[in-house]
Amino acid sequence: MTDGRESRILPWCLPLFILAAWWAATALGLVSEWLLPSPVEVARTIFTYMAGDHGSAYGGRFWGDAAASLWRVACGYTLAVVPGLLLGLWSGRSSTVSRLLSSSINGVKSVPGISWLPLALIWLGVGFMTTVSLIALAGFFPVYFSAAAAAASVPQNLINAGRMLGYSRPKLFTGVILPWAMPQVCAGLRVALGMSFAYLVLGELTGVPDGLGALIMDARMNGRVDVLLSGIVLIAVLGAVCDALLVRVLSRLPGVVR
Amino acid sequence: MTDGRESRILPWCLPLFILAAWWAATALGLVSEWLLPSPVEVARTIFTYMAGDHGSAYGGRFWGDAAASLWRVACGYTLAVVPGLLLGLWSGRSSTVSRLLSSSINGVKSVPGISWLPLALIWLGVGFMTTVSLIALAGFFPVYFSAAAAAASVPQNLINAGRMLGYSRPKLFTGVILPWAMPQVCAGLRVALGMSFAYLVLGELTGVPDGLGALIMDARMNGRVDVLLSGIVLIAVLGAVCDALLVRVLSRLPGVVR
Amino acid sequence: MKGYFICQGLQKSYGQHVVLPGVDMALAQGSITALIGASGCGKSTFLQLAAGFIPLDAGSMLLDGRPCNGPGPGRVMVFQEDALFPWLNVQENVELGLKIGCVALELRKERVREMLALVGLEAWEKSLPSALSGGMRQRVALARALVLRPKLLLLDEPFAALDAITRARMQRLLAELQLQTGVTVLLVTHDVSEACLLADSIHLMGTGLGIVATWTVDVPRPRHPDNTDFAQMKAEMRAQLEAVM
Amino acid sequence: MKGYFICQGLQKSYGQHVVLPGVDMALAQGSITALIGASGCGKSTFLQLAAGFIPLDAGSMLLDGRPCNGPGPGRVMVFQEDALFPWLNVQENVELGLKIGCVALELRKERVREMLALVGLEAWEKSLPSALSGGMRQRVALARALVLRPKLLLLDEPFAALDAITRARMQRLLAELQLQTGVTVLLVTHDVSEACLLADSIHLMGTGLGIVATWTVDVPRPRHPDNTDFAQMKAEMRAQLEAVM
Amino acid sequence: AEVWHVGTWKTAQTIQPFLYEKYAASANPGLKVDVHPFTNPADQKSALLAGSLDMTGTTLALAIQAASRGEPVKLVATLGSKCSALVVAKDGPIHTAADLKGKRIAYVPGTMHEILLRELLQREGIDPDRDVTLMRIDFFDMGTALAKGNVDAFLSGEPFPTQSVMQGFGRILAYPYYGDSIGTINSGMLMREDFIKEHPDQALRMVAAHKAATEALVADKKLWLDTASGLFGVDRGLLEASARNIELTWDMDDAFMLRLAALGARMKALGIIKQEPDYNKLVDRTFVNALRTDAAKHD
Ligand SMILES: Nc1ncnc2c1ncn2[C@@H]1O[C@H](COP(=O)(O)OP(=O)(O)OP(=O)(O)O)[C@@H](O)[C@H]1O
Ligand SMILES: Nc1ncnc2c1ncn2[C@@H]1O[C@H](COP(=O)(O)OP(=O)(O)OP(=O)(O)O)[C@@H](O)[C@H]1O
Ligand SMILES: [Mg+2]
Ligand SMILES: [Mg+2]
Repeated sequence: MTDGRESRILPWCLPLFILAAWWAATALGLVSEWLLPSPVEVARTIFTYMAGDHGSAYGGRFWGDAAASLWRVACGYTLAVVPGLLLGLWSGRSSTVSRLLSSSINGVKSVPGISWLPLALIWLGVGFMTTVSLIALAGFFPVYFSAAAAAASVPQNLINAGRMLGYSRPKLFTGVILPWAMPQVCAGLRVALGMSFAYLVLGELTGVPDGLGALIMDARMNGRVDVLLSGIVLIAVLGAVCDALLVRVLSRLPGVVR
Repeated sequence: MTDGRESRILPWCLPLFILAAWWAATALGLVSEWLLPSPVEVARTIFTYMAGDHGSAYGGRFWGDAAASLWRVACGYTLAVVPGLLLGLWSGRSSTVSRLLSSSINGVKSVPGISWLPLALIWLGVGFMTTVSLIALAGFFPVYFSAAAAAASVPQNLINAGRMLGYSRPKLFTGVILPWAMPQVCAGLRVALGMSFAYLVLGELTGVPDGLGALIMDARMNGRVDVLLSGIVLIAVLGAVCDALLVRVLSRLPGVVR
Repeated sequence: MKGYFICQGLQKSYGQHVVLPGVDMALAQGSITALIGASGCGKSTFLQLAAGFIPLDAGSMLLDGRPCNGPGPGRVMVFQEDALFPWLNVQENVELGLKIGCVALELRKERVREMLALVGLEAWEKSLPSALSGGMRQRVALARALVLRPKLLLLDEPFAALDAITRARMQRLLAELQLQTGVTVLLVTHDVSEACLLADSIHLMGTGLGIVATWTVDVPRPRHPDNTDFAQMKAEMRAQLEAVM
Repeated sequence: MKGYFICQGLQKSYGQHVVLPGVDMALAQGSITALIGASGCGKSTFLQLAAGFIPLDAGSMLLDGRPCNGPGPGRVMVFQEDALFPWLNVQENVELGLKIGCVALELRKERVREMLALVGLEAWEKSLPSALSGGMRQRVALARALVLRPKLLLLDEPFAALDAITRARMQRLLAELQLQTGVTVLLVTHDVSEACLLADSIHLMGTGLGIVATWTVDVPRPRHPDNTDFAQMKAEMRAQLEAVM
Repeated sequence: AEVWHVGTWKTAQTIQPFLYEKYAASANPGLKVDVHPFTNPADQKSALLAGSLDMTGTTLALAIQAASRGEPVKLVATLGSKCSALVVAKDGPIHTAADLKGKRIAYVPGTMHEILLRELLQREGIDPDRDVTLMRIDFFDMGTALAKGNVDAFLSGEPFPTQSVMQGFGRILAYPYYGDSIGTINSGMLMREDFIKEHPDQALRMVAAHKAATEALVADKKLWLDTASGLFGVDRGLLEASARNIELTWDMDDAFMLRLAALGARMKALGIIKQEPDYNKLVDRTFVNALRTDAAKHD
């Protein structure tokens, strides 16, 4: 009993301690407001940003920004997942495909994502396209590698069992390989979603008027540390919520619960 | 035999094809020079950058840039690895520590790395400190999670065997838990190194006079797409070389080869 | 040769390494045949050839008088590790082959229920394989094979992973099911007691040599594991096994 | 009670679930004692108590007249899965216990070499466990245990994962080693034949009941697995096992 | 030996810090100047306050913004003036400022160009936050964005407006400066309050170097353009063409003070700052005054 309670309290100790230290540091004037605004100030900014009226600088912008960001993430994520899944499963089952792709994909993978930004700006222009392609690029790799590894790991006996029960070769893909790969693919999909949010901010670094990444960059250029911190908190929360939703959706797919 | 040769040739087909297409597109004037310079041009730029004399704009800058970047990566990586390893192994073996840290670490993890950049600029200024802390932050998570997972997965029988053979509790850590965790920790270390290079570019985005990330920013500012591409190629190569070196070093550590 | 399932001159090599040099075997309809042999001698390879999972280098196979190639629902296999689909529940696993074979819904539900009753798992229809014990999973695998009413049942060390008591129960179950369905069974095992307990005839395979010895067991079933008639035969088999190793 | 290793009233529960209700056992010096019982009856738990890996709820243990608690090199265990350190080679694995025990370099090299010769692995000194077969790994685990010259050797189904032939070899090896070193052995197994083949006395454990029956085997060693003297005893054991399941 | 950390942009109009080492070497033996390149004034100010920089170029608009928030910064010299231009697509539909309504315009927050853009739009009766879409784009990406049609107009500093004209996709719609009240003032040099307090001597030498570099470049236009083209790898012809719209400065006279105050008043009217700062506190003229009288004495 006590153990159960302890296990519920413990995880909150450190965050609460940090929050208290933060609050104390600002309340006692140990750090100046423009370096680190007080938690109360940040909370107020978040409130204004979410529920304030449209008169003030950031008032009520949240819903529009969140919608814009989520739409970009959704598009980029889809563009990452579909080819990542198809190519991954395919190269997991065919050593020709896997050899054909390996060096190219590993080469592209070892380029730090952010250095694509300037190229994307030149080739695709600023805004939606660039953001979406950066997200797609970043999300592709976890999906591809997890799908390839999973597809390559299907036990030969399961394949044999499928053939014995009458599956044709194409049907083996949907009947045996895909369901087998699901748990690992799901893990890859979650990692890819995290990546998508990371690259969202990158894609919104420049040339988009709305979105949470744009908020953070606006705050950076206007020196509003409270807005900056609000943006960070909100994007982390949004990312966590999306992850939770993804987990829920994935857990309903056939093949995940075993 | 033929299969062996094929397997050596196949991985190069796609890259060579892309290179050829790139070359053809520029040679035939299908894309303008300022959108995509020819591969020959890029190769020449790389050569100038590496071996050119110091008179020209980028001539011979490579070695200084690479040294600066590598030093930053080395420092940040060390700062990521040491606490990541210690905290990870500890929280893998103690549910109290793991519970204490879990919510904080997951919270920080769900903040996209790049949104720390403006905060780091404000708190730490530009250059070394910011770059190093971004790298350290990014590299921490893969090391921490892999170490924690590995330490938590030590089979009880191995622990029992260690105790039976006479290990004291502290000695169990270095004698059983750490060697057991090595392969997974190595995987984490490699992921962390990749992350480090990605965040290197981020840290050198602004206010840094040298480094490969700074080169990319300079190129961007001056619209030199050839320099941009050179920078991307070189940073990918540098990352791959460091990864190969890391793999070599790690493969000599006790506990890795099994 | 005479028999229900006939192999003639089955050859299989991996690269330079000859696993089966040309194996002949004939199984009588409704019999249980055991195949024993040292680890790595080619028992599984033989079974996979028979099931059509890997192509023959040379030789021919006849099932019920007709040549057979490639996998098909006439010959089904139960693997050493169960090879159930972990994402399908017991009922779905057993049903899958019928579904692929386009058996009508009503009929296949009926047959699945029947078969699950036979292996004593009516109550576990909706469970996933992960919720079952090793022995229960093996029974599901058996049910999945038998529900297809195969002509030939191929068993690859199906009880090796089980503890002694569950193993004895499964052996009894196999004998009963064989009696009820009259299926022809080829059983690979490394346990000479198991072979004596279940089989009508026993073939011993030597590494790279094919079948090197054959015994016929005439004891009526149900047999008892400690039946003294077996002692002599077992000793012979053990000696032969050591000899060809 | 008399004996070399004596347990009195060993009790162990997990939460509400009583695994061992109070077990008494006495092992004669230099004897092999087998412990059989259904899966989950508490055999491994008993062995882990004896090895000192988990704390007692109640009861006491005497080894060679002295009470013992916690793990120590006097009582060593060979686990069902080998539990070798995969990052150490054969020689290092066997040497580790002596190294921790601060045995001088010369002496311990000597003893390791001797022990590896005894289990027939001199040629594999430098191999990692991953390069060995299951039977070879089990032999290393045995060597690692015996090199410490323990007073009590605890074996937890050490041969369950092996195929029949390797298993028979390992059983013979154990009997030989026991003869040479005179160690006192407690062997957990679920195979009644194995118990008859190796043990001087056999205890049967019932789930939640502790020891429910004991047999003494007076047949001189080396024994033969199909020895007809055992048939009666085995039948009794099987009946008892079914009864308490 | 001393090391100065100075921040600036890599553009011709903000080139002086790159030449400090050359022109201050005689007065500061063994001097090393670390020049940190930036792309926006906010990062420069962050770096200055965090202590990475001793002095940094900044826009006057950002200096006023920072001071109005009470951040401890001091303007110690000017850096340049003019250099803004409003560019639209060459064959596009925008012919007067009024046509900008409903269009997408690229800008960099915290620059003078932003203030000028807001002022221009307001004069045309266009609400900058509602009637147009302001897109935050780094100034060196603006040309590409315009050429690709991602934006309809941009307001930035040279040489990018000239470049877009020379490359054939842009057209200069206006050089949107204020009238006499504010004039063409654009950028200045910023220091931390505590740095000046602790190192008044070094601060003076830094401003002196700034003055020396500025005067040398103003006196010799060829030297200026050659240096800029060599340092930044920019086409010489382009620099020459854009040089008309650039002025390098260092001094802060009384007229400058009035213009700065006028700028601050406009910024408040535009809603960019909540309250005007104390300009006498923001601007520290002791160094320029000392250097000016110095020069007078020598004359
Ligand atoms: N795909 C393969 N490629 C190459 N060699 C193979 C392949 N499959 C099996 N072999 C070889 O064929 C031989 C026979 O293997 P097989 O699996 O049939 O043995 P087995 O009699 O079933 O042994 P066990 O009792 O251990 O299951 C072995 O030497 C093995 O190494
Ligand atoms: N750490 C534990 N926590 C809770 N219950 C446990 C734990 N370890 C064992 N048990 C329970 O104790 C009982 C006995 O387990 P034990 O492993 O001793 O059985 P066993 O006789 O060795 O079985 P097997 O033959 O399958 O190895 C089982 O019911 C098991 O569920
Ligand atoms: Mg086999
Ligand atoms: Mg057990």
